[in-house]
Amino acid sequence: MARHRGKGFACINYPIGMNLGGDPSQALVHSNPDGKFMVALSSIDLGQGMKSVTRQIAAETLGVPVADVYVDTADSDTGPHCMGSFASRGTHRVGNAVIQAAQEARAVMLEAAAEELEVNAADLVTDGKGNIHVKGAPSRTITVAAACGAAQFKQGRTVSGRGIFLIPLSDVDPETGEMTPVSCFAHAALVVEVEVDDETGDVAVVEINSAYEVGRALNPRLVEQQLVGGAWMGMSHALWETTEPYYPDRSHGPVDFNTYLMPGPGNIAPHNIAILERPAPDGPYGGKGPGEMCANPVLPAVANAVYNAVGVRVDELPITPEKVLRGIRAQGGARPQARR
Amino acid sequence: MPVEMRKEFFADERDDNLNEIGKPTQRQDILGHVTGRSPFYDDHLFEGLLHIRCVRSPHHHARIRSIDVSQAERMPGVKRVILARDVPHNLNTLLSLLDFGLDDEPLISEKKVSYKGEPVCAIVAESERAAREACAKVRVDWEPLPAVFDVEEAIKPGAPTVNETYPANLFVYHDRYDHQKLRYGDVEAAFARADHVVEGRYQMSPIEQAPMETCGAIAAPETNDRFVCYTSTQALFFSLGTAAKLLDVSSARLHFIGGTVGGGFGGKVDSLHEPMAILGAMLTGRPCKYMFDREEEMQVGAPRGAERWYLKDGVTRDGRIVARKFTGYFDSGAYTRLSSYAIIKAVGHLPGPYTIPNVYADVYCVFTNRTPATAMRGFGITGVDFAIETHMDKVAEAVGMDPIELRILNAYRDGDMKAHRRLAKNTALVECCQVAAEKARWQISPAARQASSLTGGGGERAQLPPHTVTDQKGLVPGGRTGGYARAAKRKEPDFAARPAQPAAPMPAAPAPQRPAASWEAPPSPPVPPPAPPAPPASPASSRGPARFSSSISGLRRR
Amino acid sequence: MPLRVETFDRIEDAARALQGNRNARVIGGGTLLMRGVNTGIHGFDTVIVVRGGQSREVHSDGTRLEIGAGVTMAAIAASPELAFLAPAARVVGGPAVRAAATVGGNLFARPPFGELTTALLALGAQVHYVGHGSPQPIEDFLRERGRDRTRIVRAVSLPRIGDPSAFRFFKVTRVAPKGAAILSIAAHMPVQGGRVSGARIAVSNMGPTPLRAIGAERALEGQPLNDDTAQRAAAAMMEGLSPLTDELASEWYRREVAPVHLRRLLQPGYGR
Amino acid sequence: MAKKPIQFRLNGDEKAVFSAEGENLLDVLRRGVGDLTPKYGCGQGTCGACTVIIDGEPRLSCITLAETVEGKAISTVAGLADGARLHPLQDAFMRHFAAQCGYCTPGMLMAAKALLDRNPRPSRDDVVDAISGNLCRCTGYEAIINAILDVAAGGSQNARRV
Repeated sequence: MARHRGKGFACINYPIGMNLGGDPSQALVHSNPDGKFMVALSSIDLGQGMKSVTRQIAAETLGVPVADVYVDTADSDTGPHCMGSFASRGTHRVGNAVIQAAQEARAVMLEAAAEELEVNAADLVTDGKGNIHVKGAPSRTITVAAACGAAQFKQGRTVSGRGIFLIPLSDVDPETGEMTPVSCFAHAALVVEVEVDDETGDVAVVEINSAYEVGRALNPRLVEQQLVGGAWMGMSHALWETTEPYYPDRSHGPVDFNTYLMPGPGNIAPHNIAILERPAPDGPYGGKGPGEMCANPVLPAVANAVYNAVGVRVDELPITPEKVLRGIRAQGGARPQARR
Repeated sequence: MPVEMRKEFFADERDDNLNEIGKPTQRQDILGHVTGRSPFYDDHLFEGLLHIRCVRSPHHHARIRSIDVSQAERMPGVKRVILARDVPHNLNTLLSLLDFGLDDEPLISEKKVSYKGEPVCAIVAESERAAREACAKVRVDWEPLPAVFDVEEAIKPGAPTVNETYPANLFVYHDRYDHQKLRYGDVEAAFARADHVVEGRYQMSPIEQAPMETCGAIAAPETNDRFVCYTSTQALFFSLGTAAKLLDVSSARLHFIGGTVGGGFGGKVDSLHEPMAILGAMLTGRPCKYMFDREEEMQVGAPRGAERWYLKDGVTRDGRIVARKFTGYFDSGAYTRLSSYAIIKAVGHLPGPYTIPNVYADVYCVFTNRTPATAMRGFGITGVDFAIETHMDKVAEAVGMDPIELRILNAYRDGDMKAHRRLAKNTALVECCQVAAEKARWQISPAARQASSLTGGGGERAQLPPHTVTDQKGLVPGGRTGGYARAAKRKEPDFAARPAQPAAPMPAAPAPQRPAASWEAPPSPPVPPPAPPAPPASPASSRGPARFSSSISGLRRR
Repeated sequence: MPLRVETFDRIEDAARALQGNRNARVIGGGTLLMRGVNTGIHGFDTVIVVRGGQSREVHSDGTRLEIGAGVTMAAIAASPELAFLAPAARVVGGPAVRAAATVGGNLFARPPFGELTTALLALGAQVHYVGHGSPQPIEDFLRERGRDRTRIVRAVSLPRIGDPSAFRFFKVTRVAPKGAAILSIAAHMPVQGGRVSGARIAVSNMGPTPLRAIGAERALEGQPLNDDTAQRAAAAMMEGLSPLTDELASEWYRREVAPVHLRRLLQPGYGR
Repeated sequence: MAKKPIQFRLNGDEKAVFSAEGENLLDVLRRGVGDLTPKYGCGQGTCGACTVIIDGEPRLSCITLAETVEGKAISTVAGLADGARLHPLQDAFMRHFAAQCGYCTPGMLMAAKALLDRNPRPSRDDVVDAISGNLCRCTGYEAIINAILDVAAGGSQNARRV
């Protein structure tokens, strides 16, 4: 009996947003009279952090502290239309809609401040801490609260904004497949190290080293959540998961979590992540959606690592111990490939 | 899990001095999560809540001779039995909201079932237990039919028809072909010139999204003659629009509330629960909950469908891939849901993040007698990426190259022409390869280490192929007239109602050093697609009133 | 039929109720039975509850141990007296399942479950019923398990084992640390004068109940325990066994790897 | 189908409710008492989202017959915080970003509490075992393990950096 180590590599790119576009999202932003802001969306927070990332985007664009902004999702009576939370479109599409809405609200806020300070709105800047002042003259200042209060009670202005982001639908050519699928791509590359038991076909993931390019990590902790959890899911897809273990035979479909297999907390491996940021020209502050692409490279990297360890190519997912063992048997034993 | 921010890459393309962006701010919703108070859809209590359960097909494929609900109706606690005839507009396809594809799936089936678990009747009862017990008393007279489970078997002549809307078990693209094509250059000529040809077959398994919260919705009559619906949907207005259409009710009478969802991963877009719960509320006047239990979530709820891919690469001795050919089969299960769209996305993704001068693909959306497939994290891409990246290793072996160096050599770079005929920009594959290799202590050559996404692209690599071979393979007879489909009414896209093209979207963020926002411009000159004759304007459709994109018809037409 | 729940203060009354109703089931910790109750697909119409649960007592008379049917997996795993059984009790579900799951319930667990029962089979346990009658060897109990449902199990008893290291247990799972079993193996190999005497090896998921691996037992009997005899026992293991095909593994896979795991379990260095 | 009265203590308060025939504790807590913190994830005892603590032991409320908790003491996440002050586990889950969708979090917290109540200085393996019956589809578990270890260490020495 022997356990064999192997390393496998894979790299991918991933299209951000619904393919071909045609998937609008809207946002509404308004302030209370004391300069605290609400963002209304109909987008969904599934755990990916939609409320949180749009909150940061709104605060950044408005020029106010994040604590002064709250995001409300998702009520069809108050939140304007959004296509939904899928296709890695949330950050990109909704984020852009929030920027547009926040820019509009910010412009009103600055006009209100300008009127109070008796200056030109174009000369005003925000300090991100709740103050607005004249560029180059920090002493000529007014708080966001005072500006918004003045707008509401003295000037009769609505410190609010509407935003929409739409990439118009692209056609697909039936003959050649010519199309404009999306406007930006995220990237990833990773190395998976596995250990394969050549008598049972068991595969254990030992370590993952990865590099993910996400445009901009709008919130590094939320990005990390996606990348760590996504890689776990990729590992799960590679080695464990199936609703039809004998596909295309339809029998023995799992109906519970005892038989629908996913790696448990005892199966996880250290995952060392590097985050690269090449801002997307049309992404909100350059951000691309990291939520989907993070799982994809793990599947082939595991397959390649298994091959590197024992010389067996399993081209059908999931790479179960049975498939690995059959491969080892078919070639008369493990055939470890070049160490890397 | 140490995370390092590699700020040295692309530093001159970023302004890192922002107030809130880039900060590790706590999640807005975290306090609710750790106190258990985050309001998921099922955390809304209603007095007098009724529960809906469905009677489901035990067969993979069967005709329904009759349904006898008399015993079930008399069971204690049963308030209402819902059959197909109770659904006002009982045929839908999810992407009809984008005007893509034909309505092919009932909410409750009446004549035939095409997958195990397909609902044929719903029971509304005072408790979940009462609904379950009544379901067991519904007597269905089934006539089992031959079933087909393998994608390549399903498209052979003589295979049982799974989906009556698409009798050949293939979705029809552009009213013209039984698959989606990608044609770029001349792969056969390139194979003939290549030093090695590497072939492979890859199979992706069906996978359950497995959110910890199962799919569900609670609907209740609301004041003002409306219905409120608390839902686990991933797409609030998608579900609202689908409900409005199936129930033939104004979208203004529906008030959807959601947004806090216990995981989705693509499994909560199918909008099966919202219309059923609202229908229950309409028929009983009481709040109704319809949710999948875990067994339904796993075997009735749509998975990420299986995919089968055949790949063939032509490669030169020095590792340059000169041609790549794909044949792909998406197992859509019994109905279309989103598989047709996943294929368009996959085709737009081919041949992966590499610059290859000749690319060809035929990708088929196949109907089989299994649970319909839908979206999942990595939708349309995960399966083919598995195929591509496993195949890349085989190519590396064939030419005796290090697998990472092979990728870097073939990686797409800024300015390269892609197979979907748009120029690449904002690429970063090379850098990701380099950093991953470095972190894993995987030695690569100095040339590979020095490569960059910013250089080496464009120029000749920006050119379209001098000649692209096209063909009429898979032409659907009578496609233009709708003869391919047995749908009673074919709806031509309503060009007259097409909205004006919106203005270019606004620049995204006020970062001064960023180039002006734009997406990929088509190259010039593009390969002219054959111009279809202008369709006749058609009268208003028979669809429900809630269509948000009245005629975004590009997908169907051309 | 709508479900009924009948609660009794005295187990004897519960036993009488069970005897009078073939469609009744006694609930232990509920970890197996409640799934059926929840879905309404149960094949029974009455759930019998013994108030306060069944006996949670462990008795020892020097030669035999008696474990009450209500003793939980968590209690076994925590008991110094039952330490030799802990490797089987610890791998039944996660902590919340182990806190509920009982010895009595585990005896009725269907594949792929029933680790403790597999261990009890290797240890030659006897099954004791409430009220009348003599205890039944666990083999007989398992053979009749699906048919005779009219008696309540009160306890199981087993001979005290002289050398705890003579008992070894291993569960093969794909999910760690809690996963359903590909198979589990329990081996009791008392050694006298350097040779195995009275070997009992039980394995799960090779049929509708845990079964003894007679071929392996025979190969070990009277032999010293070493790599060579472990190998031979492994080679003879599958005699008479018919592995199951299920969601977790195919018949082929179980047949191929069961001997590998048995050999590893029997090898002198196991666990070290 | 007569309903049966049951009494138990929930987070220190006496509760008396009627349960329907065969009703499980999860439904009684959620619908009967209005404690919505335990979640339905499977109804099969296989996911842990409904984990509560009964008389000091972690239990799955979806496979606990309601009438068997008569007279027992039940704890849920609703009683975890001390007034407005969060329990150290809640605080650690926040600091470690150990929740994403938040649906498994209540069960996960109760499983962790049951561990720390009887073993205040668990090893990483102990923590892994303690949450082994609680599935999370979002995080990949690492942040959760680290959050629990962080509390066990009374600080952050024992936790891996996340």
